Amino acid sequence: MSVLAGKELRIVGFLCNWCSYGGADTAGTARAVQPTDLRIIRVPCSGRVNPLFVLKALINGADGVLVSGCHPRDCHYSAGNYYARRRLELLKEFLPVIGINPDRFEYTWVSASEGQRWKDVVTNFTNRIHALGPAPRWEDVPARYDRPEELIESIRPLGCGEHPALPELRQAVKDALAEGLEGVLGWKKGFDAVHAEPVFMTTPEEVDSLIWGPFNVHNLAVYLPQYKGRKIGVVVKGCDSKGVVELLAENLISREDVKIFGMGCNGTVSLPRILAKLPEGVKIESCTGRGNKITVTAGGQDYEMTMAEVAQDKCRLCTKPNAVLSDVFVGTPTTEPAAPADGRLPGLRFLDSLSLEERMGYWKGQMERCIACHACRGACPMCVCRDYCVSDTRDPAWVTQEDTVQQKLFFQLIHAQHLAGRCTGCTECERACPMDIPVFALKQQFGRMIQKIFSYGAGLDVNATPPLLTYQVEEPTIKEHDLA
Amino acid sequence: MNITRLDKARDLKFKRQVEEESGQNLSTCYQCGKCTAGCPGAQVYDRQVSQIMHAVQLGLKEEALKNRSLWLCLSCSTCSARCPNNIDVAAVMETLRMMARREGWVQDRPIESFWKAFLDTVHATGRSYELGVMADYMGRTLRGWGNLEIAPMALRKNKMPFIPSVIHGRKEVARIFKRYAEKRS
Amino acid sequence: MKIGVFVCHCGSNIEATVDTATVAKIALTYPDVVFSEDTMYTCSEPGQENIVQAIKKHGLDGVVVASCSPRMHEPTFRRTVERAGLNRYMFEMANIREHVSWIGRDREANTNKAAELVRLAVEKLRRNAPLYAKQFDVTKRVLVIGGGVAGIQAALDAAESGIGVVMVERESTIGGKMAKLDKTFPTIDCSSCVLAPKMVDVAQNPNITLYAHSEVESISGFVGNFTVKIRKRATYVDWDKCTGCGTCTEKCPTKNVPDAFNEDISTCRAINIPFPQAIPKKATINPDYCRKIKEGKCGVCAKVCPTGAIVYDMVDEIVEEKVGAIIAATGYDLVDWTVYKEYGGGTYPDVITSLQYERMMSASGPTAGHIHRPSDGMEPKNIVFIQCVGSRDCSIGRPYCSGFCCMYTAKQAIMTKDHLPDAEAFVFYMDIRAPGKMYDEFTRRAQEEYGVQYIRGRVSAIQPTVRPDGRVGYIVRGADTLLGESVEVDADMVVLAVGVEGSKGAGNLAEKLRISYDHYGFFMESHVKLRPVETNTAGVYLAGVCQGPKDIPASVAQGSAAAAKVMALFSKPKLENDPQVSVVDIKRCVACGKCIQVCPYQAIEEVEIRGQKKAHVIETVCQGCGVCTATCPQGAIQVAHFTDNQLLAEVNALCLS
Amino acid sequence: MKYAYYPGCSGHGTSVEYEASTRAVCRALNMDLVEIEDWNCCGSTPAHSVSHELSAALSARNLMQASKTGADCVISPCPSCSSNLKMARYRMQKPAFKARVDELLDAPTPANAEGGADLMETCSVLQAIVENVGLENIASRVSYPLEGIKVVTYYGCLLSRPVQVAKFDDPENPVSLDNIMKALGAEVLPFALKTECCGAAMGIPDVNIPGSLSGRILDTAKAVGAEAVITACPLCHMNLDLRQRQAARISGKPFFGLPVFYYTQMIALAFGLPKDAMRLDKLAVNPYPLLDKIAERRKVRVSAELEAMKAAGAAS
Repeated sequence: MSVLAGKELRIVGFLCNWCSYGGADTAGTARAVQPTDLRIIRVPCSGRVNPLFVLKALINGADGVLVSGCHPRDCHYSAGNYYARRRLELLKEFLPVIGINPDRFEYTWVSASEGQRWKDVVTNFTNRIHALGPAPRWEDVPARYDRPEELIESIRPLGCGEHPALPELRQAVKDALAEGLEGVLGWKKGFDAVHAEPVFMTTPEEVDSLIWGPFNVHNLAVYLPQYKGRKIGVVVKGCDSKGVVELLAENLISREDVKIFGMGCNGTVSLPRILAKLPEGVKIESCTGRGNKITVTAGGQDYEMTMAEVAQDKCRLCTKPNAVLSDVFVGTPTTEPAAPADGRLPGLRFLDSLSLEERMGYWKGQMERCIACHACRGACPMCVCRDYCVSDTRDPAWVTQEDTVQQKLFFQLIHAQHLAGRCTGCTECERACPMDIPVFALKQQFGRMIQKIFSYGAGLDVNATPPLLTYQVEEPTIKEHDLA
Repeated sequence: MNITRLDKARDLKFKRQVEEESGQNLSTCYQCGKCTAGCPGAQVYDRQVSQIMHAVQLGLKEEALKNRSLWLCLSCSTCSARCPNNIDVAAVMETLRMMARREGWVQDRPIESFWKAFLDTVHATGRSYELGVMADYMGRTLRGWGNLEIAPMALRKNKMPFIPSVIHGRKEVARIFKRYAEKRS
Repeated sequence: MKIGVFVCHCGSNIEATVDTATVAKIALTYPDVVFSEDTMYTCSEPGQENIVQAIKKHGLDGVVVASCSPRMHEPTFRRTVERAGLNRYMFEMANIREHVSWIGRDREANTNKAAELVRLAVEKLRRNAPLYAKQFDVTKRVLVIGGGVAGIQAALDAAESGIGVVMVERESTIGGKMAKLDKTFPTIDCSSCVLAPKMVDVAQNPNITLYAHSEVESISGFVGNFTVKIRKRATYVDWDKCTGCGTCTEKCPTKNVPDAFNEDISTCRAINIPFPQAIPKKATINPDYCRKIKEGKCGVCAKVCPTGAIVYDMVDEIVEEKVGAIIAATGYDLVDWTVYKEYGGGTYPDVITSLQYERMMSASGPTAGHIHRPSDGMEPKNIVFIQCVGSRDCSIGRPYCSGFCCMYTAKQAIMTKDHLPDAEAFVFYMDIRAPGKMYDEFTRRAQEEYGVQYIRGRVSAIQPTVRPDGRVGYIVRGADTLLGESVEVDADMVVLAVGVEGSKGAGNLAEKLRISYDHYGFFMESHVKLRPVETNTAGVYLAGVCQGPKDIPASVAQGSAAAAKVMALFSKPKLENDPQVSVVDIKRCVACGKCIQVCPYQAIEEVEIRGQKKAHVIETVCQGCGVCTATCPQGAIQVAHFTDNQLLAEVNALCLS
Repeated sequence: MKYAYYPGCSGHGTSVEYEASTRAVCRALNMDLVEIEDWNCCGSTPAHSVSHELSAALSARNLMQASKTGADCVISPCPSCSSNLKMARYRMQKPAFKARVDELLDAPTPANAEGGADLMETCSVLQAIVENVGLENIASRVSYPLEGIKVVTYYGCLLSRPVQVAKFDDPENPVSLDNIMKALGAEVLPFALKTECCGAAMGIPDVNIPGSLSGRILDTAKAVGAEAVITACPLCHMNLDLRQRQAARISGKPFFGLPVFYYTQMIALAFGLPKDAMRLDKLAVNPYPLLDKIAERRKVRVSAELEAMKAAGAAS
């Protein structure tokens, strides 16, 4: 719908019915003259405002979005605004990663009696948006197709080769099956030497096919929710175990149903990086590993490569190589390195180096390539909606089937937003992407902001409450955004 | 007695200027008089501090600025400490005094002269020097004789040295005064 | 769907800056809109009739009215569409008055904006669904919290109509602040003569269960079905046996107990009955002072009690009551005036509060109605009254007027003249606020008939000094702003009209009741003008000063009003909920429990449906805030009338060009 | 702890006894005072009455000089000087004000992250003693307690006001001096005029102003039974002590004869510091009768204690 050309910008407001909507009424009753740009959507509570509404408006061309609710302590529903404060603060911190100026979004508190304050809020926010000018349109931003190429240095020694404790692990799994476990999730050799595949082991013979090493890339936690209520086991690397912990914390699986087998991990490989070193289409015959070197024999020839060249990015910065929670831990644990000074993976590092508009162009370029296969979703252990993902339904209809950059990016935003405070950083979304789109950067942006605001990391403690599902009456780390 | 035509006489720009310079919101004054009640200078004021506040509220510039009270204010801040509306009344008084001086409406020459004498001493020596200030002040105004009452005691107790102390950096201090004078003119 | 749009002129309120005819014309281009017109006063009788006729004539199944705020007239128009046979939720409003015509001056921009707001309403309405309320049973009993005059009135009125009343009073007697007063304005009739009979009625009414010396421990449930846990604090006296004879209080050897009923101007015994007309007239032991309880020695009261009622090892008891409605009537406390260091901050013995002065003047008070100043018992000659101590003072965070101090100060000044005809009464005031029947006349009488000296100005400081005769005097330094001079009075005694705030613990109780309260401890009414007795929690009502400063007549009126609200609530055989509540789509729900975790009302529970765990909304508890909807990743729980799709439609209407 | 010390001009004139006793007491309390090199007058009331910028510039020079001492904090015995130095720092937090002041100075003041001036903090010596040294330290050093002499403490206007700048004690009922005097063994009487203005420097143009205001303070002090007035301000001291006869005359009262001490003199007395640490000779109202009274009471107390000890010894 058209905005009054040249005069107004598109500003959307979400106002709590009880306080701010009333405050706007009070301002009106007092004939407090205000800029006319703002269009108000009435909601029962600021806690009703799903941050995705704000993202939807901004992605679809709003120049500014304002959320206003009851002052802290004055919530009509006693606590809705406390949840809103956390979610909206996080959202504001998230926005720059997709190239949206965080000043285009604001949230504040106005009570029903504060007509003057409402007038000031509207006036100041509208002036702010006018000073920023119209938001850049996706159509107008030049798409970029460059991408992070950087190979980050590992903070720990990476290795490959047969794990000395593998027989012990197999025995432990066999014992567990004998004791009545229905089956245990693990990996076995796939169609060639460098591809592993998940296996649900139910017999001792199947257990003998269990492998452990740099090709065990899959996060098997993804399969656990579908076995809910059945007694099974799962073999995990450190990163996988965080997914298990988070599933447990969220009550999506139960502790008594799942037995966790862990072993120290020395890093896993990025298959595209291996394949890039081989001639295209060549058949891989075998693969051996020793120390930090991998030798791939393909088309009758040996190709030697180091883990430093082919390891996955996440393994290079991994600080949890051992399962954070396990029932059976076999072998010596891998030494845990101290947290790196910079935990950003190349995707986020690259984005951080771009200007806001360049970031928009970057996502435009990436999303043009997206084929909307949703493999990222399928690989994510925390995507538990399964067949009921909100992006596939008519009710609610968050995305249409239109093949546009905005719709595809919005799917990614839904995924990232749903993972805020839950994502354990396994980067399976990115590994699973057939188009090699660095979608993990969106989740990592949420992750670092959650760390910044709430000092919280997901997947470490079964008893932790994710920060978006709770609140504090006083939030020492959230500054009041006073627009009045 | 003149009748003030409020519709004409009100100078709201003046009120805004006072608010801006003093950093205080004068509209919050509801004339309770607590400032006047506690003011140690009230008995010698020709216009009470609450009345001056009200004059500013009304935008009556002359009423607010042409009075001795501004010069008699002791800057003790009792008014500010007790104001129920958190107005720093003393800061408003100080602002008004400066505005009055800019307008050339100094209403108490003796006090103004004392300040001048004091600052001249500081200007010249870098420090203040009571005997010098007194002499200068009395010379300018031919007043202040009342202080002679205490002079013998002060002198007996050797509390007023005859030689001023002069600092090395007096030229630096003098330059502060010079720049200040230049900026004002 | 067929939608009709009605664009209101509201006289010239909207029409002056919005071209309503154009808005109506544009509205016709919106999807599903089959009828649109502008009308003069949509809310008027003919305006509403017009809507009813249009619904019938055009077969409309949804209506949008573009006029004032839905907070104003949404209920009105919902009834209108219901009259025409539509479900009341098939209606939306566009607020083009408060949010458009009254705040924008540019007619073109306003017209465009109004049309867009209509578009939003249409898009939302297209996704509305008829909603139906659920019925549930009501427990026809009411809990009254607080036994002051407001609570007493509410309890008596409710009991009179046959409703069972549970009254909880924190002190050991009901009566509240009014019981402490000597006389009342503007008639100067005796406070206890008016109140005592009502207190007796409470005790004697078979419909009223009184828990004195008790507090509300917790409240659960919802309108119609609250469960209240009441903590009966230990009195150390078996009240069933106690006859109130008073022998124990006579014989108790511990005499230095501050007498709270007398505002600490006197002392009482460790076992005490606050005053002769107390209801219930039962003794209570103060365990902080009782020697038997503290040190195990003494036991005199047990020896002298003729009925053997003393129980030194009594403990608190929790009782449970079921009620359908709650009236909060918790009254007030005085602002902590000791923050005024310039008035001595509580260290000057002869600077007292007005409530202490009431006790001093009361014939049943510690001085039997004789006015003697506390420090040396001297009969004061000059008495200064200072108004607005702790009221209208931003510097101590109490910006509001306490409402009734002007009146009682006038009364106390008059009474002073009555008690001590030779005394002089000086009243320092800022404004005399005496609106009310016979009120201003009353303050005039104080000045005209009794010669009370009123001085307009706040007092800056009270400075004690020692007079030549060795007695302490208090120099009250004030200003007479009318004279334009500072003035002083050498006073023998100073009475501070201390302002009021919500009673201590009000915030705590509000949390239990799930009602809002302000910075000053006053409970928030649902609407300042139109719903002054209701709160935002259904079934919880307010009476008396707990809602804001008010005097006795107003408190009594609100007590009756609260009782009337309860009667109206209980007049229906069953209650209906507001159907704007959350609904779970069980096939989408994965039972992750996030909604249960965030729900502010514990309105969501986990249930098992065909062997699978699912979330389930208790419709009567859910208040419809929608926090769960914003939390559920699957979109499996949707708050009716504000569903994701409805809000998305509004966002898309605005942002998709 | 090291302090940059700003004596203030009156220390060389009307309040030499304050200056001497302050230095002696600070030394006794292990406070390391480094006098600010070549300090200038803060401009006192005249400067800030004439121009905030001029006043701040004069103070800013001192504060910049102070930073050469290597101390963390400036202290001054004079409440008026402390207030001026504090106020300059407070006002210069605003970048615009800082810029205007910088224009008056030879070299601009250093800036902090927010663009305001990065200047050293100031507090009064009293504040430093109360907050950094502590009352227990003082009490533990007392060798000659003051034997319960009845005193009133008089703070004047500027020690705790304006509240937002002073950030010390209570503006209406300050107690820091009371606590010190109690620690020294004096009885502190309740006194409502603790922060009532004495008339400040208004005596120069019009002696009637401090005359009547100080007269009232002294009269009330006398009425409540005080044997002495304790103060912390040179100007207050001048009005109460040097002008005491004048004040009595102007307020129509007989001469009060109330000795007025600086609190530092009393500390020095109780600590048993040498005579030149007190300079009691500089006081206008004769303090010796009161000191004799203290000595008399001490004698009585000590001999009573001796007797008690003897009795106890005999008993055992």
